[in-house]
Amino acid sequence: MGKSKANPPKSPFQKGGLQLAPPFTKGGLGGISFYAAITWLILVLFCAASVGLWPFPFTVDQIDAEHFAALPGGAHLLGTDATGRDIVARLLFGARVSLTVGICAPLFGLGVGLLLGMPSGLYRGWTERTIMTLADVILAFPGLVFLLVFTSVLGPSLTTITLGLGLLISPRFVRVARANTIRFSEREFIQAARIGGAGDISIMLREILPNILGPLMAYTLVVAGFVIVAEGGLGFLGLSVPSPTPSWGGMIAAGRDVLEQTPPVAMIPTAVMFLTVLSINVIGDRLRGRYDRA
Amino acid sequence: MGGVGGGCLGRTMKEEKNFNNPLLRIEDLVVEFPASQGRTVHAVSGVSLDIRQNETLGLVGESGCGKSSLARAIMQIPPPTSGKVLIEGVDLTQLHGRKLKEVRGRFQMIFQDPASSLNPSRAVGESIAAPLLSLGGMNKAERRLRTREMMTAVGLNPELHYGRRAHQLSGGQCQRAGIARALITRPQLLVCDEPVSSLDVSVQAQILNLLRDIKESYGLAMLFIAHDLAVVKNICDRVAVMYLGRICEVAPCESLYATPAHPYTRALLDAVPRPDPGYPAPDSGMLPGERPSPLDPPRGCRFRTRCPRAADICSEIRAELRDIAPNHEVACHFPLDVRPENGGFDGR
Amino acid sequence: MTGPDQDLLVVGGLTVQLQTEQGPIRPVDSVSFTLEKGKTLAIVGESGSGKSMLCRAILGLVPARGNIRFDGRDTGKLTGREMNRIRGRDIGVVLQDPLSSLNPVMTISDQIIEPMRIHLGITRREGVERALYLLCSVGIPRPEERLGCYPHQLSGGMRQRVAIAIALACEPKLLIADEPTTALDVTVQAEILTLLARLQMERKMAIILVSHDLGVVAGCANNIAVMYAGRIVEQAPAAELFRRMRMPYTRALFDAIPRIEDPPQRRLPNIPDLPPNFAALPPGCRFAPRCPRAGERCRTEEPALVCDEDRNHRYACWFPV
Amino acid sequence: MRFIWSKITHLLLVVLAVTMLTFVMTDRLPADIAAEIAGHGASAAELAEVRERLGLNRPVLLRYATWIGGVCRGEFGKSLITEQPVSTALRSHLPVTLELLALSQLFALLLALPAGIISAWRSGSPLDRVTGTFAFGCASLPNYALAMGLVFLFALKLKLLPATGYTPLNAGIGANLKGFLLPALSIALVEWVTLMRVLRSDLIATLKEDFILLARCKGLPTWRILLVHALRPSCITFITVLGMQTASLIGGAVIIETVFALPGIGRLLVTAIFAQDFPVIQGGVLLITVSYVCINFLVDLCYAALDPRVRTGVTDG
Repeated sequence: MGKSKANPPKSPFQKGGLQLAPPFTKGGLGGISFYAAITWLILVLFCAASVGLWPFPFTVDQIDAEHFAALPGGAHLLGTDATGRDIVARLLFGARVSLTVGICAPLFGLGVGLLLGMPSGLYRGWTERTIMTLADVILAFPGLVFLLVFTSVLGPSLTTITLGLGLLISPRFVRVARANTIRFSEREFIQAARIGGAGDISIMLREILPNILGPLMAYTLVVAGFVIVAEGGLGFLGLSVPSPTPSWGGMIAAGRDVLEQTPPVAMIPTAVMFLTVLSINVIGDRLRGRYDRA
Repeated sequence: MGGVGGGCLGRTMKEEKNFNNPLLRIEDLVVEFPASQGRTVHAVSGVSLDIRQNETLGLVGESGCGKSSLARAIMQIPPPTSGKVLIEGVDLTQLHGRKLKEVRGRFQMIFQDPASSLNPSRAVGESIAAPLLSLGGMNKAERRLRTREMMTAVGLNPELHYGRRAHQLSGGQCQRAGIARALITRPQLLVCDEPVSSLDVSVQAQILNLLRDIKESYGLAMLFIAHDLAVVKNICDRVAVMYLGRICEVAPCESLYATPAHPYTRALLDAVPRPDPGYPAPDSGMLPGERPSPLDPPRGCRFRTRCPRAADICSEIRAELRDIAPNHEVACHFPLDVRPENGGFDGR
Repeated sequence: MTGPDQDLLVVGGLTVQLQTEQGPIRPVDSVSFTLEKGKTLAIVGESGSGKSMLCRAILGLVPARGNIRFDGRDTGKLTGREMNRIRGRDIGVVLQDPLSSLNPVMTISDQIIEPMRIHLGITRREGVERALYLLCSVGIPRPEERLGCYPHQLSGGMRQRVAIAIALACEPKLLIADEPTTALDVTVQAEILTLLARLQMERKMAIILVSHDLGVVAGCANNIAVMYAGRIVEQAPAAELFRRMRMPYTRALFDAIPRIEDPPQRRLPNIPDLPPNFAALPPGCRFAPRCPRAGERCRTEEPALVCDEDRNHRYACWFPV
Repeated sequence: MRFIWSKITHLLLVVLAVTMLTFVMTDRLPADIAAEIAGHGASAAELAEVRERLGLNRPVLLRYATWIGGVCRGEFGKSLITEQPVSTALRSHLPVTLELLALSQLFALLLALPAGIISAWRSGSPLDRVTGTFAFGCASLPNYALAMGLVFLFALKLKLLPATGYTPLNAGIGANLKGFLLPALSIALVEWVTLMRVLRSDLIATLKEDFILLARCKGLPTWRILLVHALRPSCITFITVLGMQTASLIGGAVIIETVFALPGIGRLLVTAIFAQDFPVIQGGVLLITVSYVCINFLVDLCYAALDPRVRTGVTDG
């Protein structure tokens, strides 16, 4: 590949008036939305973590035979679902599933992405080809088939679902990590580090990682939102954690049967999931904005 | 690091029988890399050069002539395709891994683009100290002390600039930081790859003066790469002119500028702008045609396609470097007369 | 000899004010000058002195206060459409880095023909003919082979020639060249400067040449304006300026140039420190903190641009050289 | 040419790896298809006979080799349950998937292109913020929830469109489109956001380039700068995302197909997995992988068409 000359200095013409503001958040979804998002996430996290610790009038699979698909109010704060189970209880326990998957699967992907993406971006050549072929195989695999088979072979549980989703999304992390590594690996400071006696590992950890971690963290948040939605989708198809463990997706799906009579049964879990994913996206965008500008 | 230096020094003592004992000797260096469609870029094709202790050698040529590739081959990033790079008699191309790392501290480099040669996510001070960390042999306090000392030496304020990021510094300050990082291992050789090309005239003068000062105070030898002959004259003892991967002329500063022998050197000299409105505009007919591609360099003399003096022999036989005056070597079948009245600039 | 109908561009009190995170700044502050038809004005200054912003203000690309009369018309009163017409047809622009200023995904011919089709309304076929002629006149050998090329297939010098051809496409009356040779090799720089001088002779157009190097503009400018921190600090005809530099800043810029006539290893007199930050300008003369001649008055009172005994030489300094 | 060959071998490798992986993985599924087919209370001999007939007792890799051999001859096998040829099953489900895909990507493009261009051009303006906020909302909504919302609004309350069900094309194009409107919209309303955001951020980066400044200096009208000069160099990520979305829609619209009871490829596959109908799973996976690979190849060709620098390979002379 013809090595191009180092870029000449940018014209000072560029600096100045027409600066286009980077991402949405600057100003638009400003401070309030950001802090609201953080507050909501902390609330959900707290509820999910502590739900078993304080006394609660209903358990997740306790059927109230007098109230099937009840509207919010009365004994059941947010009503009951079609089989008469309390929605608040199910929401709180469902949060555990959604958040576990939403946190662990992206972190797993992030780990794999860094582990494979950085070397493939730094070494290029056959290392890169092998890793990228591997990533392509997983990307080409129909995701649902993969998850279905994966969970039926290992037995459907929260762990397998998390692991399955983590495996499914890791090639995307590999790609993002690789692209970002390549962006930096041609910069002169990498050469300077080599001249300073830094080895490959030290270059990856000290020079490249701090630069790509920011964009990758932002991407992790984007994926976290996606994974929560995807887990919900599995729950919607009845393929997520086995019943009676509730999941938000499963609750939305269950609400479909009584959609016409009692819309809240489906709407409430939808709203909770929506708010959670929205919060994650808002924070992710804020983070992305910071790294775009740098 | 001290131990390593001592060991190598002992080795050179043994080789003292070498009458001419250069610090850096490049022998028949070739750098090629693959291009698309199975072609090869001939970046550097057989270059031999010497740099003595405390000497500054200028390397001049247009962009794409292979001077940056040569610099990187000397630094072994990546090692050259073939040829030798000897520092005090030790062939760097034969060293790998740990062995190479042990001698890394003795030759350092500064880059053209000051901003991109500093890690944007690290504090400038940490970037400067990084080689000490990689090469080992110093504790944290010593490193910090040395870093502060180096920052002061290059005109940065350790209190003010240590924690800054690269984008918070000006181009000149970034270049100073790059110089500090290169000097922190106390190298004997400093390779400067167009260190002032992207700087303003005022900052360029600051950096040139700084380089001259540190050369004096640290007893450095330098390879100074540039495309502007006026800049090179300001800092170098000897100058090598490079065209399309080959050296055309090597001479001490005085004789090269007074009596350029290679037509290409002549053209480069004519192109330098004069800060004088009375001076006639440079003759643009000097270098007709386009520079050939390093993918497919001309046979014979590589400059012949643009040379006003080219004859048949130039396309047949490549002219080797030969002495035409003491220390003045030129690779040309028809060198320009080396009489001062034939276009010396000192006579004006 | 001079007169209103000889003047192509008259700029009066031009000020650009921008909002930044550090507060409002004025990268161009009350700049006035006159450019005659067919003449070259060089604007010289360090990076960050506001010279590029001045060009943008003249082109109407940034909001600016002050008067700009171009070819007898007040550009402040023009509509966006009329201003577009002036920008493309009457003023040509060449930028610093030809690789990034040419569109990487459009062919050379498309980029040359585009302004002609938009502003002159000529057909594609005519456009190709004129593009060939233009490429010839900027000294590109075998232009017919280059028409279908993309910018990355050309060398740096060729790219800048193409950029000049694009600027000349509509026969502009004024060419603004913003550091046209800074990204180029010295040899190519000489060629481009010679080319610009030749084109000016042939086409009788005026040129604004922006540079950070007094040496580059010495040979081709009629008038030189030196900018510092958003202001013109000295302006004079080229010969007069080089004969006698009144402002210490100009002198310092001039002395900092390494010269081929100098003995080797000459220590260059340089200007210490950096140009001031626009958000925190020093009181008094903006150059005072870096000026070797600065006195007490320089630090408190800002000198106005005054005329020397020779009417054409203006400078802003309390203690001129 | 070398570029294309290396691409093709890479893609073939991917197809082989994916299908083989499917074989190995489905082989490990816990349930026993033979018992299912032989019926309850079948004797061991009957089970063995079923296994023998279906070839289930042979090693996995051997079965894979046989299957690949068949694929090369154009034979995809027969469904174990319905005994229908797999190719017929795929052919009957494919048009639904394709129509859904085309419509939803069309809607997504219609939303994303103008929104992306305008919000990049006027980035930071109130318009950009409104678009951005709306996009945020859309991106945070699961498409199944969106689908249910649309059904609730348009089918149950307003009674404008059918809630579920598929009307074949030959029953009238109007009715057919009506059935696809809600599913396509539920996909598009989520997918357009990613498209819009990558287009917007790449366009903003392009608009800062020198050549855009030069275009402005040339006095070009704004629409020309945006559409002729800026759009093409900003399309690379956009095309990549579009390709990935399209590829994933071929097999991945299961949920929407389920909500709206559309007989598409995704539903066929899920049913087959539950029934352990190996030949159908294999056929479906093959179809999806090949389409993924082909779309990727097309995307690569698009890169070359969009950016001449990719075509010639060398960046600088």
